[in-house]
Amino acid sequence: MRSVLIANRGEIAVRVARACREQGLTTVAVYSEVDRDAPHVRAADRAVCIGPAPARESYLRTEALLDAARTAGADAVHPGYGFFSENAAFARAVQEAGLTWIGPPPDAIAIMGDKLAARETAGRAGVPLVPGAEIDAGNAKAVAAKIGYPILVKAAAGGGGKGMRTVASEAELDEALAAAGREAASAFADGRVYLEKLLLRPRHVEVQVLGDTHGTLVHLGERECSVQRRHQKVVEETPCPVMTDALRTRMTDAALAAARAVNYVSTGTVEFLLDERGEFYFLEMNTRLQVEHPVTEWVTGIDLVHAQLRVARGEPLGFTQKDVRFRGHAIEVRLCAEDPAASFFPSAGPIVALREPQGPWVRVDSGIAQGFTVPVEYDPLLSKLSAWGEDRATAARRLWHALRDTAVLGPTTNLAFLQDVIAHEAFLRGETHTGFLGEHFPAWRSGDDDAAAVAAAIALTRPAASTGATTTAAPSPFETLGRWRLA
Amino acid sequence: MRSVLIANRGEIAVRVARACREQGLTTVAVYSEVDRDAPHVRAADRAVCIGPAPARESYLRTEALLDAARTAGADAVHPGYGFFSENAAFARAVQEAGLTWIGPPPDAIAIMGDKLAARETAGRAGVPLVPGAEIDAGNAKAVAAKIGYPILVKAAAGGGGKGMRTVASEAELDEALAAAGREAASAFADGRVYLEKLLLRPRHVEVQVLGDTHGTLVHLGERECSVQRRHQKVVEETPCPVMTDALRTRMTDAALAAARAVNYVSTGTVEFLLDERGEFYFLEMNTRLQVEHPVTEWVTGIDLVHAQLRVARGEPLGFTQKDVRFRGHAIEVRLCAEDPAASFFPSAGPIVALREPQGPWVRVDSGIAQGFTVPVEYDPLLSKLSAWGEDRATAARRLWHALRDTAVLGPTTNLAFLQDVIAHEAFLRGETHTGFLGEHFPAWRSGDDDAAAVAAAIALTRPAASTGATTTAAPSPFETLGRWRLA
Amino acid sequence: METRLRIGDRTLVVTLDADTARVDDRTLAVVRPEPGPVTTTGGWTVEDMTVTVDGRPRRAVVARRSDRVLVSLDGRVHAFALGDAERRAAGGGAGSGSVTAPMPGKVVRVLVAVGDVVETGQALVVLEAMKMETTLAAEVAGTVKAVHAEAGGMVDAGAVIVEIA
Amino acid sequence: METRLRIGDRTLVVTLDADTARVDDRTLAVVRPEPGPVTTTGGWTVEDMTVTVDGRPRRAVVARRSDRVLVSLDGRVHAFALGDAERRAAGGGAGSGSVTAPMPGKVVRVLVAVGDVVETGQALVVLEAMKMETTLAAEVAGTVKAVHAEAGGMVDAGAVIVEIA
Repeated sequence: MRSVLIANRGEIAVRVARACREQGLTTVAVYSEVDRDAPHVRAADRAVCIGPAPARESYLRTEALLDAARTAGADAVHPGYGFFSENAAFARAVQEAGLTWIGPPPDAIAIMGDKLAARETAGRAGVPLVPGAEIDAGNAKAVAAKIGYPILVKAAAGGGGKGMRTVASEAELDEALAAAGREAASAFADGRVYLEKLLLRPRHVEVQVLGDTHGTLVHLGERECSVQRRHQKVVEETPCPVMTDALRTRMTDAALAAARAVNYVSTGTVEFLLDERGEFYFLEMNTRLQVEHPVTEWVTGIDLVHAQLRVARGEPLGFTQKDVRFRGHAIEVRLCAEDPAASFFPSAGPIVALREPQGPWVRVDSGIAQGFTVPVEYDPLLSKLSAWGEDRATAARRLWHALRDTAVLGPTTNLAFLQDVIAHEAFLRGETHTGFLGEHFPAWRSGDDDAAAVAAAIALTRPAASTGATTTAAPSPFETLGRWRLA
Repeated sequence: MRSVLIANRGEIAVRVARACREQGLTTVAVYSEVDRDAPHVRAADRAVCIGPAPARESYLRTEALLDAARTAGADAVHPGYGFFSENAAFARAVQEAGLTWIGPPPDAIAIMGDKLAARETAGRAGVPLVPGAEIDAGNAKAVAAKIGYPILVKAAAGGGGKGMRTVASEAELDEALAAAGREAASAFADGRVYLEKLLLRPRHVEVQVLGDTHGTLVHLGERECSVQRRHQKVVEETPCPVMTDALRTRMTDAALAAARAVNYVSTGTVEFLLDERGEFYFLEMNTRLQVEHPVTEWVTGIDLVHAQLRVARGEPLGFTQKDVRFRGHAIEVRLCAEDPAASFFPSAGPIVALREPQGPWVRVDSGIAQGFTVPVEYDPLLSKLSAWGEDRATAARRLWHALRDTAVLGPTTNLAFLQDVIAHEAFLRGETHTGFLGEHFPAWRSGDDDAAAVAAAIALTRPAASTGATTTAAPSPFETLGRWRLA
Repeated sequence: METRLRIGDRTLVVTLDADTARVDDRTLAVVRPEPGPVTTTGGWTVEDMTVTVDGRPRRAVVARRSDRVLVSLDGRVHAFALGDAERRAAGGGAGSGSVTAPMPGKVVRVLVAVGDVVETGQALVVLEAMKMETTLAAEVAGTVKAVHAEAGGMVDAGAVIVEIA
Repeated sequence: METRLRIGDRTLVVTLDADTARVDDRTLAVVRPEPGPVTTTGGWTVEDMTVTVDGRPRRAVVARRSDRVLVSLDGRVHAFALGDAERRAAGGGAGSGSVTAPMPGKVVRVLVAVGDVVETGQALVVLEAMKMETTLAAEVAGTVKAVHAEAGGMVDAGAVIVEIA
């Protein structure tokens, strides 16, 4: 393995490129026409344009990706997350092209990628399941009634909250089925959906597993990702604030059993819902690197992408379960181009200004740069900000300050919302569940009148002397404000 | 303790401000007239101008600092490193003004700050000493002859390589004594010097200690800082590549004995020279936070500034020696405004462009910003870049790539030199000693003709279309290059 | 001189003097910043400024365009518009009968037709943007006068999609 | 068009064409970058550019002033000057009898006087800058014709301190 094609974009493509170069591997970026100037292109040694902006015409075109690998001389493919990362057919196509697939075995992807087969497999391995069932044309209402409302409509091929809908009563079922099906078809080219019982106030807790091709399979502890909006994770952390040693043993045992049931290799995540009584239920297994992997890296000191590369080369992990040690607490937030004060409507357009935080135990996984135009075609995730601390309170405070040091001008982002979420007293008490945002932030506003007044004063203030910058444009009202005029 | 005045500038003042705010403390920055726009001013909640550029008229004026504390309502003072950090009189003045001194007891500073008293104290505590002696007017040659050349002239009040000179033979002694005395007088207001035997090819290895006011005193392992130029550390790492468990036990025991001999509290560093036979000798004790403290923070997960604040408030450390665990390897380099191709002559002036690296396990402690003018009056240290890895090779490669991601345009820096140092095969083999740079980099040049050709092509290339930026200045030759002219 | 700045649905009246700023009835002491690097990108001019307000240095990133200013302060963005421009921009905003696309996207479904009587909050159009479906709802009750979208089509940001009167 | 760029003591002859650059006798394929943000600071114009050279995207930060260009590429700065400007700047450089202060500093000691005969490498003046003492040495052998510094005084960057002929 000498050259890795990274079949992705944004922050994860940058992060994978960094790991590759640290192992002496050259990297090949692929990009659509709107991503020509994207940071992930700059992070690579080679870059190949694979098509127009829509993902189906670029990042989701198998032939274009394999052609790019051939053209640029790549001998391995890393899928990142999203796009083709959980597509068994793509993984097989990569292998059939004679390239190394940096990920789990295609068969494991196929089984766990079909949510129904995954439930069955996990169930057979003794992992507790949420009550739920398949549906076919016509029996949805009957099945839903049997499970009992509220229920969840989920995409059979899904993940990441796409193609998922909550249904409180039968009246909402038809529209939810249609919407979830459409989203699933668009995101995964597979519109099948199924139903699941909706648990009340559960926590989303997941276990990171990592295996090599020599029979070693370990867990790297859990992550709690309960703070979600429409099944999109917003805040992730490890450890789970209510975790006990006994519960962790049971949950990680269950995760390893599920992974072993599909002969798992590479990085994977087994997701559970944890209810208020301490019972947990299998949700799904993500057969890829997870967006939120940095928090696990913070507390374990294990570089998950380095590990993926080693495993893909056929090397042993080099450590066993007893070598895995956990230290402190880490929290991550997802900075997205969306307006939390307007139903989280996605935003896009040029990044006019970007200031990213730095300092001890603060990590930025960024997929944007000043001057880059956030395209409308992809996920609104701009970057991930994470912080580590000796304890949860320190990590939360550190991350909060790092967010306050951040500036993104251009697209509207959830930056201020994220600050308010991780500073909320219920969050600081660790009282998180999947309905956390709906309960505590039903209608968020960035409501700081004092700051707005200060900002208004700053908006009209110009530096004391000329900056040497002039423009040929007609003077704007901000340049002709009486004595504040630019000298 | 509610508000901390940070009696320093540059990256360390920024780093201390971050730790303070994470503990809910407000911060007061002080600045000289040329530092008005410095990052450390922006990092604080309040800022007070304390005088003109020369340090003696600003950062080294006790009354100005205490006035600033009073004016801004600070009830504690953190000295950073350098300036007043090892000045017992200043520490006492802070305490007498009713403020909390965030540092070791003034008596410990006084004893360890006098290198002769420090040698005596360490010797009595059973710590091995380098052969050396005091001198007075007239007996220098005799004393030097008795110790045997080569010798080292050192400032009695010194630290950080200032007021220090190597003397190979008697012919050089007079000039070295004069130069060292002048530098010492200028830096520490105390021109006394003494002589020490110069060991051959020793490693500089130091032990971090940390104590509270409740009798707990622990070590946080060692750091190796052998890669030095004129006794200024350039690269620092932990662990020391040749450290063994037995040696670490002996060395840390010695360090704790030296610290205990002066009833040490807060952070301190006991420096040793380690010779090729594995024998080590006491060099000095630095009674402050060390520049290179981040590498210790990387491997121990202990925030040294947070610990200083807690200890200063009278709180117990909350952990003991057995709780201190070491993980992986960390390396730090010091980015300085100096020209390694021209005798490391210091550089200064405006930072025209600055791009700092980010990513997993990379840390930047920066004291500069684009547009800030590096003053000629202070240390050339601009920022510190450090990286952690599971092992030394990973840390070194990660840091090397981080340095390649960095851009500083304006003052000449040692950035490229640092890359070449940590990529040198002798460094990668861990074969470091205090003469490393003299041996391997006697006359460094950034000699990459291929890169220069590419850079030349880029220098004349302009973007494909107008950038929207225009200036009123006459067109420069770069704007009138035929078809490459800016549209 | 008095300037009216609109932010969201509020208007702030700001008067700047040599060393003070009055914002509505609050007076702030302001120390003007030193000039720093100025970045121009896509019609915007961006400055990092440290403005001392009431004795406290405030670090802000300020982006200006002809009729708008964005101020990032302590991790929050304050988006200001000068009077008229904002009123124009807000024409399709809160409480309006003109329902506009907040960003470019694909029309997934149109749920109403010309002549339909709609209630406030009623779903009108389903848009897909950045892989997420979002429903545009009526902000006023009334009768649909025009529909400028069809399923499968694309709409630009700010385009009026449905008109209600 | 041919441009001569001086870097250190070398001169590179660069010829740019629509999609190639010849540097001395080497030909590079160059894909011009998209325009990005432009920052102006203290007379410099700064651009982040991704220039594809021989198929490889190279990320550079380029700062331009009237007669100079600084290019940061892979963590190394290449400082170019256009012919004449560089020759002027280099007047007191390598092998010259005019010894100049490389940066502003304080004169600690003057070790020679007018009329002294000096050898190449002989110490002439001790300067203190950024807390460090540095010795300026003769780059040529000869006789000291003038000394423009005195102990305790300040010198500016580029100021001629000692002249040797």
